[in-house]
Amino acid sequence: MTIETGKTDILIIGTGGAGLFAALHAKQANPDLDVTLAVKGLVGKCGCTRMVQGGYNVALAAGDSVERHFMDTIVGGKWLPNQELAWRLCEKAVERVNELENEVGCFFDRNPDGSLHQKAFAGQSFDRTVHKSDLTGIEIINRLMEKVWAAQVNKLEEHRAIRLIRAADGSGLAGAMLIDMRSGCYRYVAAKAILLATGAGPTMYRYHTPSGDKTCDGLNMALDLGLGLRDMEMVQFHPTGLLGGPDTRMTGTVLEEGLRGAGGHLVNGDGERFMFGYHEAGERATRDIVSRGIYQEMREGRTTPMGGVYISMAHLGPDHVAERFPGMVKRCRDCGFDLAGGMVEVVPTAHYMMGGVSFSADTSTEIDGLFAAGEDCGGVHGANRLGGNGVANSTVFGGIAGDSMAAYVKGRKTWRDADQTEIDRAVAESEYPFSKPSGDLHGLREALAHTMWDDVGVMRDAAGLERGMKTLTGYTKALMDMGVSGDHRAFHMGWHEWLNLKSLTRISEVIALAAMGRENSRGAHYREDFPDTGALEESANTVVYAKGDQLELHLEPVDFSIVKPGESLIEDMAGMPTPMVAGGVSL
Amino acid sequence: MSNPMFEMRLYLLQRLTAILMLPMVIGHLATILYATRSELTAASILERTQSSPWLVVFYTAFVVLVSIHAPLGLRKIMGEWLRFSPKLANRISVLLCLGFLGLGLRGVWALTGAAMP
Amino acid sequence: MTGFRINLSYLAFMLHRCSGLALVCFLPFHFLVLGLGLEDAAALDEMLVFTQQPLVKFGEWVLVVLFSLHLLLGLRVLVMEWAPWPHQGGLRSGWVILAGLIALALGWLFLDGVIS
Amino acid sequence: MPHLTVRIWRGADEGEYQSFSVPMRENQTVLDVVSEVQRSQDQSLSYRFACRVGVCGSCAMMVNGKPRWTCRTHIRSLKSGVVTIAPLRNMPRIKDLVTDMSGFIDKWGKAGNVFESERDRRDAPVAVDPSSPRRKAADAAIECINCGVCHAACDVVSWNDSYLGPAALNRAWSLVNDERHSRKKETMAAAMGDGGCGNCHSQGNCMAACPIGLSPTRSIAGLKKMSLMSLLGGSDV
Ligand SMILES: Cc1cc2nc3c(=O)[nH]c(=O)nc-3n(C[C@H](O)[C@H](O)[C@H](O)COP(=O)(O)OP(=O)(O)OC[C@H]3O[C@@H](n4cnc5c(N)ncnc54)[C@H](O)[C@@H]3O)c2cc1C
Ligand code: HEM
Ligand code: SF4
Ligand code: F3S
Ligand code: FES
Repeated sequence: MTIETGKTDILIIGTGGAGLFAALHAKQANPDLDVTLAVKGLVGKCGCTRMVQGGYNVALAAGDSVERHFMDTIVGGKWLPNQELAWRLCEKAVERVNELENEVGCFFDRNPDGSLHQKAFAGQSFDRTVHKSDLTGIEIINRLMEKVWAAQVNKLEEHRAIRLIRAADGSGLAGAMLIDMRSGCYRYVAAKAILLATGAGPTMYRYHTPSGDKTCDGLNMALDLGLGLRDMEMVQFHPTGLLGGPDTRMTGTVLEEGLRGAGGHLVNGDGERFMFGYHEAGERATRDIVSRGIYQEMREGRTTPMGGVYISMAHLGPDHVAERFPGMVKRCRDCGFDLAGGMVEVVPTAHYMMGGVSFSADTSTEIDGLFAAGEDCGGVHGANRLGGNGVANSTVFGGIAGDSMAAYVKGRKTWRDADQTEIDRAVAESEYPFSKPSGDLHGLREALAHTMWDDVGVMRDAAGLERGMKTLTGYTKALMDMGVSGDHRAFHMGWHEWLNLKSLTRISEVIALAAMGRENSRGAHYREDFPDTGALEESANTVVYAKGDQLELHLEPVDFSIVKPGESLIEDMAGMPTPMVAGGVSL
Repeated sequence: MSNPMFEMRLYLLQRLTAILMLPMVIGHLATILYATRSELTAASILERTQSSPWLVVFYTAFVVLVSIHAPLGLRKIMGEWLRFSPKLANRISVLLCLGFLGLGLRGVWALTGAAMP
Repeated sequence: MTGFRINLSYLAFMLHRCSGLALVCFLPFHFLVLGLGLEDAAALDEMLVFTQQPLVKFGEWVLVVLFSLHLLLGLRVLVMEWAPWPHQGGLRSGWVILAGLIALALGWLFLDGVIS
Repeated sequence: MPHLTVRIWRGADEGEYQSFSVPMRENQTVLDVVSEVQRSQDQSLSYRFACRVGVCGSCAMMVNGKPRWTCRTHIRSLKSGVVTIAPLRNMPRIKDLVTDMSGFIDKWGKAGNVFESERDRRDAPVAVDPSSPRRKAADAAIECINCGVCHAACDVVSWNDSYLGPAALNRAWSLVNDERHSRKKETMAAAMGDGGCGNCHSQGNCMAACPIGLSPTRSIAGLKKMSLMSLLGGSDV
């Protein structure tokens, strides 16, 4: 197997908001730096930052404050966030949004007086979500792409990172192994600093929202390095994913939360509105509550023909709906559904992973030379991510990562020597599927998706989790008995799906293990056998490590470094919806 | 091109000539349609055309405009459909322009020569 | 015109370009014929007799139609380029049909004049 | 179950169509059909997608001779029992349905599409009247997902290698209408240069094909007018 090699000062893996911002900042800090982007798809045209609809949380307006944003984040995260990280998020978001507007060129929506328009988002005590209509991510990523192209950054497009390579002398990270997907060749890139920004993504669930290129590869690589993954049981479900049937990729894609905020009804298979049976706010309750309500209806069999529930908007007047939600109506129409005038089938859908790699506020990790930012990281959101805090997270910490890496490589003249056995191992592990008879990868992926949905999904209990864990171990074995067809490597999608499954099955086990470890219910994690929150003062984070083939779970107490349960930095209630829009308009 | 705006200027020149030709061509069309309804002989044409110095101006302008407009159009077509290099297309266009000018002015002279002082 | 080219604006472009091309081909002959008058009026007369032939008449008819078409479609392009757009979808597709109809009408006027 | 015949381009520049038979389903997009073939009939079939909901612009292909975003094109809407799928036009082919979009993206940059302003991250955003004509003009063009569908639909792009194309020029139009942008002159210079707006013959294919319903034709017309103004010296650009 020939391995192409290359060298760069800074290697950034992933080109979502985190990756692109890091590249930009590194180049700004020192234009002479050699910065390389490696990405599974095309630069900026993959990942989830582009898919952001709702917008970007930032305390800009008079009356709002960083303290308020911070308290909403802590209360929303059920006291599990790392407070230093959460503070950094809220504080830096202000600068970042100004940077996006003034330097990057995002043209956010305005109030009549010319200032940035900020809308209401669920679970927040202030209208603070900056947006560009309901396609905020496209604006952010397109403008970032333009800047990054102009900034003389090397691009390794359609390059999949498969392993982070340690230095031979154990002093830190030496580089990364990639597969050039177009040619099928292996490429080793030596780098003085590497950013992990692959955006995690809960795509192992039967219904999921993220982009198809996201398959938890980054988390898997971090585990291989011995890093801990924290809060992995925290998988956020969005209540209204489109349901189009089992064999269409449109299934699981998000129908915006604003539909419920605007007064949309959720109706079960028996034709009843059911949400008031679960919560007094009805359809306008928060994401986790509505998701559980729908899930319960589904479990009890009151489903639509395809097995979900209906969202119904028609009573608001089809014309009005079409005018207010043109994007959603057109999207549904393209897929064959009439959102404005009819009923559209929906299901809860896995949306975001709050958990991930443990990292510091300067984005460094425990491994010298490795930095991490964005959805790959855990700790910022705790048990729940507020709508609008996701893209803030990736852009804030992505930018910080660029600054930190530029500072880190300064004065480092040489590259670390790679541990050759690690490189060999990366190749051997990737070549493995060609040594096995080709198998039904899609069948395995479907089975995985069902198991995660049924046993490690919206509602969990010990029996289900145990069953799930057992099944998942079986899938890992099944995958190793299964290969891919053919002998060529160039743009072989089957091969990449095999590699995707390898990451997904392993991270699924991590989620299941963390979920078993958390014996209380917080935010996105709901244990039917432990429905209580537990004592907030005794809050702990789950952290999972890989020791050889085994996964190990640790519980680490939360450090309430800024504010303790029962205290607050603001006068009134944090985490409460603004009175104007109960339930908010959000994503 | 030495001047980065070269392409744009030619583009505008083509539009400008088109706009200027517009009323002329409408007049010309009207004349054709009128002519089909009357007996035409060389003598009658010449008689009419040679009686007005304004027509000299009119036809000269038209010939100049169309000699600019048409080769500019052809220049694009040569580039796009025949994939001629810009240089080649430019040269041929200039030749065409000169050719049209020569032939056209000769025709104008023939039609209106008597009106000239 | 396959697939993606099926729209009136593209048709207009093609008609405009082809009519322009045809006109250009005709232009030198037109100038030459006019130039004949310089040598002697008799040659011009001969030419005019020649133009009474049906085939030539047909050719002239084609030219009149193409001429009108080029003019009208050119006008459309100018309007699209220089006049404000009323709304997002201002391809002036209706103009294309109208231009075709007017060109044919003028062609009919011409034929009518010739035949009578 | 009724079946659908799909003919899919295999290979790169050299290659041929290969036929597959795929079960017809109630809800099925072109992307679903391609995925199904890849998953259950030929693992090595190459295609590209990411978001699957029409925001990333990486799934465009020629479908029955038309450039389209495949993730949002319902099979039913094609009204055709045989579906022919080929890689996107006007882009170099890599393998099967995958094209190299880098040239398209490079042109985006060549059109001067990089925002600059006098402010930086320490300043508050510029106050912009949302109802001003310029903001509205910028807004009308801004939601492009750079899918390349218009680029593929434009014949001038295939005839003239230097033509920047509808998507790049459409973005330039939103930039020159962005009152915060301080390098409008540079953006205009690119839009008026050799590969610029003067090459557009208003074919309108771009506009007819744009899945978002943007109007590059209109944007380019705007640039043409602005070019005239700036050459006459009367423009505020
Ligand atoms: C539909 C949807 C709507 C959302 N709406 C909002 C919202 O309104 N507000 C909000 O705040 N948040 C929202 N989010 C969440 C938000 O999008 C994410 O939190 C955030 O954008 C993640 O950014 P990132 O840079 O970490 O990762 P991403 O933007 O996801 O980028 C990950 C990158 O890594 C690449 N990659 C993955 N694996 C590899 C590999 N092995 N090798 C190389 N590259 C790899 C991917 O191709 C991609 O380029 C939404 C998410 C979705 C899915
Ligand atoms: C009033 C009369 C005319 C008008 C309004 C007019 C208008 C135009 C316009 C606007 C174009 C540019 C089209 C484009 O770039 O897409 C054009 C192109 C052209 N014109 Fe004319 N024109 C007129 C008369 C003529 C005449 C008399 C001739 C030839 C004898 C002619 C030949 C051409 C040619 C060959 C082209 C190039 C076509 C192309 O690039 O598609 N035009 N015309
Ligand atoms: S203008 Fe439309 S068709 Fe062209 S790239 Fe943008 S979104 Fe795609
Ligand atoms: S298709 Fe091409 S020619 Fe102009 S109007 Fe669109 S860019
Ligand atoms: S997959 Fe993203 S636009 Fe189609």
